Amino acid sequence: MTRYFARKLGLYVLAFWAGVTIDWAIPRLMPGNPIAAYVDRFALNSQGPWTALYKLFDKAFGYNLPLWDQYWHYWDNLFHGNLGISLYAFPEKVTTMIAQAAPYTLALLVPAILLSYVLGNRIGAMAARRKVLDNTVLPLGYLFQAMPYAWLALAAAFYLAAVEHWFPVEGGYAAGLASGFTWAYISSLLYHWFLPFLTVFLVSFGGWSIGMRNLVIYELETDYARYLRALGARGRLVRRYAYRNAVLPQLSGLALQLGTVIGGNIVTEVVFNYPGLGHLIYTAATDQDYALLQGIFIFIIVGVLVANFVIDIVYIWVDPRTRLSMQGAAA
Amino acid sequence: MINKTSALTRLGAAITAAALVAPMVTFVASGSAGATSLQAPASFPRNETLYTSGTAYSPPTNFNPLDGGSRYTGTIGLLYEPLFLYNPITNKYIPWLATNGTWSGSTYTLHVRNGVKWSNGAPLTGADVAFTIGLAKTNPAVPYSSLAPYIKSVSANGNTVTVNFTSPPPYTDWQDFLWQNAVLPKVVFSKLSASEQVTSANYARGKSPVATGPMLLVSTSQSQACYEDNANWWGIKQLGLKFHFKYLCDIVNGSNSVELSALLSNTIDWSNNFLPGINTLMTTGGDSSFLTTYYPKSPYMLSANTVWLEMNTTKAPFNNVNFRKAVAYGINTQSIVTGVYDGIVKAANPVGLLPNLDSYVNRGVVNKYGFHYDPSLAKKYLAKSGYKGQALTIEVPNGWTDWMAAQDIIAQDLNSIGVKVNAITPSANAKTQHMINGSYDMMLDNNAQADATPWSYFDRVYQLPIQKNDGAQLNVERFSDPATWALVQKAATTPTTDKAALNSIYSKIETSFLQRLPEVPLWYNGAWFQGNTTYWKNYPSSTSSSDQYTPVMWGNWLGAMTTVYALANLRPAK
Amino acid sequence: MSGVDQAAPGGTTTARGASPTAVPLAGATAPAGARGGREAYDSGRRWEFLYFAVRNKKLLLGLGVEIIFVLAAIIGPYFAPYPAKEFVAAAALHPSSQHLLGTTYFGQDVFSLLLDSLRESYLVGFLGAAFAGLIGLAIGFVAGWRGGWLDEVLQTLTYIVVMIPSLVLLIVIGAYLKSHSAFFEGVFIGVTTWPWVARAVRAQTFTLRQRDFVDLARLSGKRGPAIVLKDIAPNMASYILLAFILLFGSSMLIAVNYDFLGLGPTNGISLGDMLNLAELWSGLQLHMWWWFIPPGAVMTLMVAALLVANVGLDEVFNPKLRET
Amino acid sequence: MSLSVENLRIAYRTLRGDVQAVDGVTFAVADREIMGLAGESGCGKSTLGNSLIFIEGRMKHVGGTVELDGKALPISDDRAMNHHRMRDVSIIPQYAMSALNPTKKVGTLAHDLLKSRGMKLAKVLPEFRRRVALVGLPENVLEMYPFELSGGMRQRATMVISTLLNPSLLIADEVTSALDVSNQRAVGELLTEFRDLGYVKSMIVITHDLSILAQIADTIMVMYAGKLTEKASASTMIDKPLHPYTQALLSSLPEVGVRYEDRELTGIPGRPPSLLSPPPGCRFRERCPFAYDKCVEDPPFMELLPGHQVACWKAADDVAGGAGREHNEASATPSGGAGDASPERGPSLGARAGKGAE
Repeated sequence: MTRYFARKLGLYVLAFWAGVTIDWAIPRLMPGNPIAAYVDRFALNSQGPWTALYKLFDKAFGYNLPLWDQYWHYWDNLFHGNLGISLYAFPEKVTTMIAQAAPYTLALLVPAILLSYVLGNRIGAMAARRKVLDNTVLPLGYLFQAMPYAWLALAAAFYLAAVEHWFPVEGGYAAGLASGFTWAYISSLLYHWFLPFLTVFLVSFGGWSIGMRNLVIYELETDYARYLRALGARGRLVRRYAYRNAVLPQLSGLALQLGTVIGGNIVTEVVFNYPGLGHLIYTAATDQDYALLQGIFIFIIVGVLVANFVIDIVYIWVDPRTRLSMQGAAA
Repeated sequence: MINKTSALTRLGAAITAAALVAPMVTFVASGSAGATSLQAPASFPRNETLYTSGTAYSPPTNFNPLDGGSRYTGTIGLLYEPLFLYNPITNKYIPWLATNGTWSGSTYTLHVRNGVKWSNGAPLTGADVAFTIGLAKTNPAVPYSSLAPYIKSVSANGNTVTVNFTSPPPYTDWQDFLWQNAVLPKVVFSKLSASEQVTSANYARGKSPVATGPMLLVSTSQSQACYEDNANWWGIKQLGLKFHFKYLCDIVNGSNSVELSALLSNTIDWSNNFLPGINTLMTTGGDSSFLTTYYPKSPYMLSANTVWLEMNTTKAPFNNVNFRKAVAYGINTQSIVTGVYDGIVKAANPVGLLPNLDSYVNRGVVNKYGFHYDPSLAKKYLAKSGYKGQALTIEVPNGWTDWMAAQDIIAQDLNSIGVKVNAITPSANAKTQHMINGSYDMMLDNNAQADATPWSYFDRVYQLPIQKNDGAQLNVERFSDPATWALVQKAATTPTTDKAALNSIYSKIETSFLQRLPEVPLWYNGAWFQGNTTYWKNYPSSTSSSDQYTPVMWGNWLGAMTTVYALANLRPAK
Repeated sequence: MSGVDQAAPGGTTTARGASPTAVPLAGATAPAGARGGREAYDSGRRWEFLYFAVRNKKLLLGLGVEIIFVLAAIIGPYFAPYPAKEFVAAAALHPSSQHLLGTTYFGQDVFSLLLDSLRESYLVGFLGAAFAGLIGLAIGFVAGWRGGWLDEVLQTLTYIVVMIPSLVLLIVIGAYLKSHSAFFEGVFIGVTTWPWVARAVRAQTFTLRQRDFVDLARLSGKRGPAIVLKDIAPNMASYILLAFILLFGSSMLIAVNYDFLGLGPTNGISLGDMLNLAELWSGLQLHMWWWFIPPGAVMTLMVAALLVANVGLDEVFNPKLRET
Repeated sequence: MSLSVENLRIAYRTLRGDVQAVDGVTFAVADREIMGLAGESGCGKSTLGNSLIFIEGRMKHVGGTVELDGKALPISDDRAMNHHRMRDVSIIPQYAMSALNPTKKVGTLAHDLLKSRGMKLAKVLPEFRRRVALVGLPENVLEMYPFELSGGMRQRATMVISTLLNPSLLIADEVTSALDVSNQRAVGELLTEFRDLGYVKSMIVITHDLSILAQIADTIMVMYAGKLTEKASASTMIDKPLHPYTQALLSSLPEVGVRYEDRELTGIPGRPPSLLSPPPGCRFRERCPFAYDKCVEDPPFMELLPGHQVACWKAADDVAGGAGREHNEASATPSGGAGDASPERGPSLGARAGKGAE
C-alpha cells in the first residue's frame, strides 16, 4: 500500500516537474521578446526612453539573469506561491488574476463535468435496456458528440441569445452590478452562467451517455451477467452489477478527459466572453503574456493532477482489483 | 454489506451539489475581494451611468499615467490631465491645466491654472508642473525623457513655471509634451524611486488616485472600472463643463463581435471597438436606428492612424525605388477599403498624413508625384527595377483578420503584376521582432499615433542613424536619406507658430517622400466610434450644429483631445 | 502504473476503458474489435465479416454519407460556382439561387468556401489519425511487449502528454512557424492525442503476449518485433481500424477548435476558419447564420457519419452486438 | 422420473435464418441419475443443456415440452422460469471460471443473488459454509473477490452457489474441460458426491470428454448435428457402442483427458452438415462408412436393447438379427429405458465419490 502510493506520488511528482519545466521553457523558446513587445505598447517615438524602459522591465521580470538562475528562481518563487507579474495587466500579480478567474471556470466545469458524468452514465445505462430511450438518446448523443464545441456554442449563442434574447450573449454578470451577496448579483451570475454551462454539459453528456450505453451492453453480455440470469436473479440486480462495473472504465476515462474538457472550455469561454481561466488563457496567449500563461498552465497542471489523484483514490475504493495489485506491489 | 453502487451515486450527487454551490460562494467571495468599493453602489443605476468600451484590453490594474503600456482608460483625461488639449478636428490647442504658455527666445513660460485642486484637497501648483517636467532629466524611463538634453533648467514660482532650453529649442517635441503628458502630483511621485515612478500601479484598492480630473475612480473589477463625477472638478466652475451622467463605467474589451452584441443589447452606450458590420446596421436602419456614428455615411469614422506597407529597403529588390513604385502602383487600396472594410475606412492620401494635418499637405506636390492604382504603370516600373522574380514575403500578425484579408488582396495584386509574394502570418511578437531587427521583406504596420504636427510622422520615417535593434520602431524600413532627415530635424526646431517656414520644409519632405517612397501609405484606420442612443443622446457627430468633438476614449484622445467636451455634451435620452 | 491501468487485468476492459477518453469522442466504443479481433484474423471468418458488413445498416449509412462528403471534398472545388476566397459579390447576401448559402461579410460565396474547406478538414483528420495511430501503436506495442522499466518510462511519458494542455503547446510551437499549414496542424494533433491509443494497445499487447500462440511463436525462435507485427498486431486489426476511425473524427473536431481560436492553418481555408471568421466579423450579431451554421453542420454530419459507421463496424466485428 | 424431455426443438436465430441446434430431442433423466451428454462442438449439446434453464437472446424455443418432477417446466417463458431457476433446475455454466462478478466478494454475490430471489443468505449461511469446506475452498472464501481465487477455485465456488438451493436437476456444462487431469478427477468426484449427498437429485453432465463420463456418469447420451444418436448406460456405451458415430468418437479418442474437439474425427472425412437447412435422413450419413440407401430416411431414436437407444438403421439391422424390424420399431419408444441403468451403477459410483472426499 505504502509502496503503491509512493510510486504513484513519484509519478505525479515527475509529471509535475516535467510540466513546470516545459512551462518555464515556453517564453524562453518563443521567438520575439515579450518585454520588447510590452514596451512597444508605450508607443514611444524616441529610442532613449524605449531603451530605459526595456532595461527596467527586463530586470523587473528577471529575464536579465542567466538561464540557470532563472530556472532556479522560478522554482523558488513557485514554492513561495509567487507566479510572477502579468505583463498584460501590469502590475497585477498572476495569482490574483487566477484567483479572480478560477471561480468562474470551476463553476462552469465542475458541475458540467460531474453532472454530465452522473446523468450521462445514468441515462446511458437506461438506454442500454430501453429501446425507446436507446432510439432517442443514442442518436442525440452521437450528434452532440460529433458537434464541434465551438459550433455548438456559437449556434446556442446565436439562437438563444442573439435571436431570441432568452440569455445574455456574453460576460460573467451584468455590467454595472457590484459583486456581493445580493440577489441581483447572484441571479445575474446564474443567468450568465447557464448558456456556457449548457454547451459544455451537452457535449460531455453525449460522450458519457454513449460510452455508458455501450459499456453496459458489454457488461450485460458478460459471463457473470448471464450466470446471474441463468440463476433467476432479477433484472434489477443484473443491471446494478453491470452498471457498477461499467462505471469503472468511465471513471478512468474521466481522469483522461479532463485535459480535453479544459481545452473545449477555452472555446466556450471565448465565445461567451466568460471571464474564466479559459478566456484568460486565450487572452494571455494572444497578448503573449507569458507569466500569466505560465501561471494558468501550472494551475491547470496542478488541477489535473489533483483530480487524477482523487480519481485514483476513488478507483481504489470502487475497484477491488486495484487493491489486489497494490498488495502485490507491496509483497 | 455496504452497497457501494448507491454509496458511489450518493457521493457523486453530493459532489455535484457541492460543486454547484461552492463556486457560487467562491465567486461571490472572490468577486468582493476583486472589486474595490469606494462607497460604490451595489449597482450603477442604468440611466445615470455611461457605459463605454473598446479601449481597454486588460483589466483595470494600473492607473499610472507614466505607464503607457498598461494604464487603464481614463487614467489621463478622467483622472489626470495635461496642460493643453489638442483638437484634431479644428487643429487647435485648448488651454487646460495651463492657461497659457509662451516662448521667449529659448525660454518657455507656463501659467498654471488657478483654482485647480488635487482630489486630496491640495491645490495644483507650479511645483507639480515643474516636478513633472523635471522627471525628463531625472528618470530616463518617462516617455518624454528625450527632452532631457534640451532642458537646461525648470523652475516654479507660484503658478508660473519657467523652462530654459538649449538653443534652438525643440519646439515640436515640447509642443507634443504639453498636450500628450499629464501633470503628476508631486507629493505622490516624488516619494517613488525612478523605476517605481514608471512601474507602480499608482492604485491602492479602495482609494482613487490623487488627481485633478473630472471624475474619481469608484470601483474596479476584472471586467470594468467605474468612475464617479468629481464634484470639485475645476472645469465645472471655470469652463461650465458638467457631466450629465453620474457614473462612467468602462468595460474591458471582449472580442469585436461580443462588443457588438453588447452595443446592440444596450449594455454599452459608447463603443470604440472596430465593429465590422456597423455600416450594414447603419444602412439597414429599422431595428438599429438607435446607433450613431461620427459621420452618418461612409466612412462613418474619423481617421485615427495610417496603415503602411513597409518594405525592407536594405534588401534587394526593395532598395530599388522603381520596385517600390511598382508596388505602390500595383496595390488596389480601394478594393481593401470596400472589400475588407466595406467602406468604414478611407484610402490614405499618398503622403499618408492624417486628415487633421491636411493643411500641411502640399496638393501640388501630391498631384505631381503621388501614386495611384495603375497596374500597367506598375508593370513598367517593375520592368525597370531589376527584380529577378525572387519570391518575397509579406507579413501581418496572425489573428489580425482584417489585415490578413487585406494581405491576401495585396499578395494577389502584386502577384498579378508579376511580383512573387507569399502571405505569411507570424505571431504578433515575432512580427514585431522581425520589424525591430530588420529581418523581413514586407509587412503592414500602423505604429504611430495621431499627432498635431507632421513631425512625428516623418521623424518615424526618416530617423537616422538606423538602429540595429530599433525598439522604438523608428525608420523600420531602414531607409537612409540624410538630406531629408536634416529637413525633419529642421522642422523640429522651427517655431510651431511659423507656419510658412514649416510648410515649406514639409513640402520638401513630401516631395522627397513621394519621389523615393520609403513607405507606401495604404489606408487610414478609423477612430472607431459607435453610440447607442437608448440612454444617452448628443453623441459627437460631424452633423452636430455646435462644436464637433473627438468621439474616442483611447488614451491620447480622451486624455488630450476633445473627448472630455464630447462627454460633457451628452444628455440623458429621456 | 496508474490504478486505472491495473484495474483491468482483462485487457479488453482497459481497451474499452481507454476509448471513452482524451478525445472529444468520449463515449464511442472501440472495444468490441479487441474481442472480435482474434476471429478477425481467422481467415474463415473474414467472409463472415464481409457478409455482416454489407448487411449492417449503420455501417452502410455512415459510410454512404461519408463517401458523399469525401467526394465533395475531392471534386467539389472543381464544381464550385465561384473561386472560393475571392470577393465575388456584395457582402452579406442572403442565400439565393446565385449564392446557395449566401455570401460572407467580404462578399465571398459561402457554398464555394464550404466545398473548398472540406479537403483541409479531411486532410487534418487523416494526418491526425495516422500520426496518433502510429505513435500510439508503436508506444503501446513496445510498452506492452517489453514491459519493465521501458514500460514505466513510456507510461510516464504518456501521462505527461495527457497532462500538458496541448493548446498552449500549439501556441508555442506555432509561434516558430511563419505560417501554419494543414500538415503541421494534423501532425500536431496526432502528436498530442496518441496517449489513449497507446494505453489501450499496451493493455491488449499485455494480454495477448501471454496467449499460447505467442508462446509458440516465441518458442519457434521469432524475434520480438516480428512477433508483435506478425502475431499480435493482426489480432488487434479490427480494434486498430475502429480506433483509427474514432481518431479521424476526433482530429477533425480538435482542428475545428484550433481553427476557431485562430491557431489553425493560415494558408488555406477550413471549416473551423469559417467559424472563426464568422465570429470575428460579427456574423452572429448580423444574423448571418448562413455563414457559420453550414460549416458546423457539415462537420457534425461528417463526424457523426464516422461514428455511426464505427458503431456498425463494431457490430460487424463483435457478434454480441449484432442485432438479430 | 426427474426430467422428461419430449421432442424438444431449439433454434438459433441468425441473420441467415434459424439454425436448428436442437432438433426434436426426446429423453429422460431419472432421479439420482447422472447423465453424460457428449458430442462434437456445435452438435447442440450445450444448447440443449442451456435451454433447460435459460433460453437467452438469440435462442428460440421452437417446440416440445419439458417436465421436471412431473410438472411442466415453462422453458420458453423467461419470467415464469425464474421461479424454477436455481431452485428446481440449476447450472454450472461452461464459463464457470468467469461466472462470478469480478468486483463482488463471493459472499456478497451470493447474498445479492438470494436477496434478488426473495431469500436470505443468513438462512443458508451455515450450509453454504459447510459446502464451501466440502469442495475444499478456504473458509474465508466468502470474503474474497473472485480474482483472488484460482480458476479451479472459482469454478468450485460457482458449483456451490449453483447448488445452494438443492435443485432437482443440475446441468454441468463442460465443468472439466479447462482443468488438468487430477483436477478433472476431483471435480468429477465432487459432482457425484453432490448427487450422493442429495444436493442435487439428478444431473446432466455436458462434456467433450468421454473419459470423465466413464468415471462419473450413469448413462451417456450422444448428440450429432442437433439430434440424439445413442443413449445407454455408461459401460455399455463405452464397451459396446452401436452407432457408427459413437464408435468413431471412441476410436478417435487417443488417450484419456484429450478432448476430441481439438482434432478432427480420425478416419472420418467431412464435417457435420449445416444446421441451417439440414438434409433429410440420417445426419451422419455423409460421413458414415456404413451408410446405405435406407439412411436417406430419418432413423428414429429406437430402444434396440434394454436401456440402449440408438438412431441408426444399420445398428437396428445388426441388433435385430432374427427379430423383426417391426418389433424393434414398435419398442423404440423414446422414453423410459434410461432409468433402468441408474440403480445398477449407483453403488460403485458412490464408492468412488467417497474416495474423492477423503
